[in-house]
Amino acid sequence: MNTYIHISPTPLNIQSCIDLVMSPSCGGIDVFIGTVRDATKGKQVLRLEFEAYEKMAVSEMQKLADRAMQQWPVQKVVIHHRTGVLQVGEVPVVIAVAAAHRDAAFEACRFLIDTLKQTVPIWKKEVFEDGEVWVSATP
Amino acid sequence: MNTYIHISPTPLNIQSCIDLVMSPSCGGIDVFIGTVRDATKGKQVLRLEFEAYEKMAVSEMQKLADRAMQQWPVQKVVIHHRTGVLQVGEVPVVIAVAAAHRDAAFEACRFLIDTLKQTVPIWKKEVFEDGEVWVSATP
Amino acid sequence: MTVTILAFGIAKDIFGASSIDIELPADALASDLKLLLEDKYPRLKQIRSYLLAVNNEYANDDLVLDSRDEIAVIPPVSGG
Amino acid sequence: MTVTILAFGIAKDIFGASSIDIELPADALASDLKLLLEDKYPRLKQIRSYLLAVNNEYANDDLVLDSRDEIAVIPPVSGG
Repeated sequence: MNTYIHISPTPLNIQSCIDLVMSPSCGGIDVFIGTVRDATKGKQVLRLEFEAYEKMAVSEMQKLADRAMQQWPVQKVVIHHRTGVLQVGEVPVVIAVAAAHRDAAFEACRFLIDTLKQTVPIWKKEVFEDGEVWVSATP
Repeated sequence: MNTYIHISPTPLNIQSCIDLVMSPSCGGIDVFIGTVRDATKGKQVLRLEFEAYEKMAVSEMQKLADRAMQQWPVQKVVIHHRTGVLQVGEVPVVIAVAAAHRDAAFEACRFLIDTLKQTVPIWKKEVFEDGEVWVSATP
Repeated sequence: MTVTILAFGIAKDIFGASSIDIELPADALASDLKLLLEDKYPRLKQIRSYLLAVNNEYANDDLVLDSRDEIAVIPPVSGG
Repeated sequence: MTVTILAFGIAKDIFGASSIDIELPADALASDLKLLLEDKYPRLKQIRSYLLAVNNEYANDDLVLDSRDEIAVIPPVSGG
């Protein structure tokens, strides 16, 4: 199996994601790690809450991984996304891509995180001291 | 300290590199991991041997990290390179870059590995069944 | 026919529930359901945009709905 | 003056040593040293290219050398 898609309410294990894509025929791995930032537009963030339409999110992430494998000469793709309440510094998403040459790994990894943020049915609520907001929901 | 440069003859710890760049004010980390491939131009590679002009290599890597911090809004940069004999699958280099936004992390990481391969005085010997060659040394 | 609509993110807040049942004419289109929902929950028109997913795929407005479909309201996603 | 030249990678193979001592006129330039080395080790001219580093910085041909400099021959690098 060359693609690994996973959604989990428990902390993501970055090293496991990397181990999954390691391969003797690959020379380069690019990994993107999303982390919860302490502020957004200058406003202090207390925590984030992630909700997923899990079955569809897995299916959409699988489509992205398949597209990446078709568009670039990459050999292995991991996408792990977390759900639930995340504190500042915690990791909502890990994407790892292994390829024979680094060009493809970088480009595919960039494509995966950019497109995940556009198409995968997962929602993020930012919780502030004085309220909370579903990110991108309102104009 | 926002840049961490290291050359070591012992295996690199990827998770430690990532831990070094984690920061509450960062939202994205891009990590490049070089791995020893089992073949080059279709020819089976038995192992690689890396040699560094260590003092100058550290100084050149520090220059690259400083340039990345100047050119992109990145907050933390780690460059760890290994020396000595590496078997297929082992990791010669780890570069980790943390930034508030992922654009800068991806671009700076890409710049760092591309430029490291051009300017940092480290040399790689490929060992085959029937001989060995210093990579890029001869026309 | 009665269809069950799953709601996520801000849509769940707007519906006040993670799923609602809606009565639709047979052979209703996705666009018919959208109009009905916007009529019943006007705040849906105030969000940036939303899509319907039918059986875990994004649905076009002209898709014909079936009572056995798994239907969901997908407000703007914000994962990653 | 006598200068010590450090050698790495293929340059070490060409010199048969990780460092060699070379006798240079006072105020010799980096380019003078290159000519001397290429004369003594003709295989240096067969590699793709090489640079000199002086005190851990890449050196231009017109740099004046000093006996206390740390000088190294830098064949094409291939790290990463």
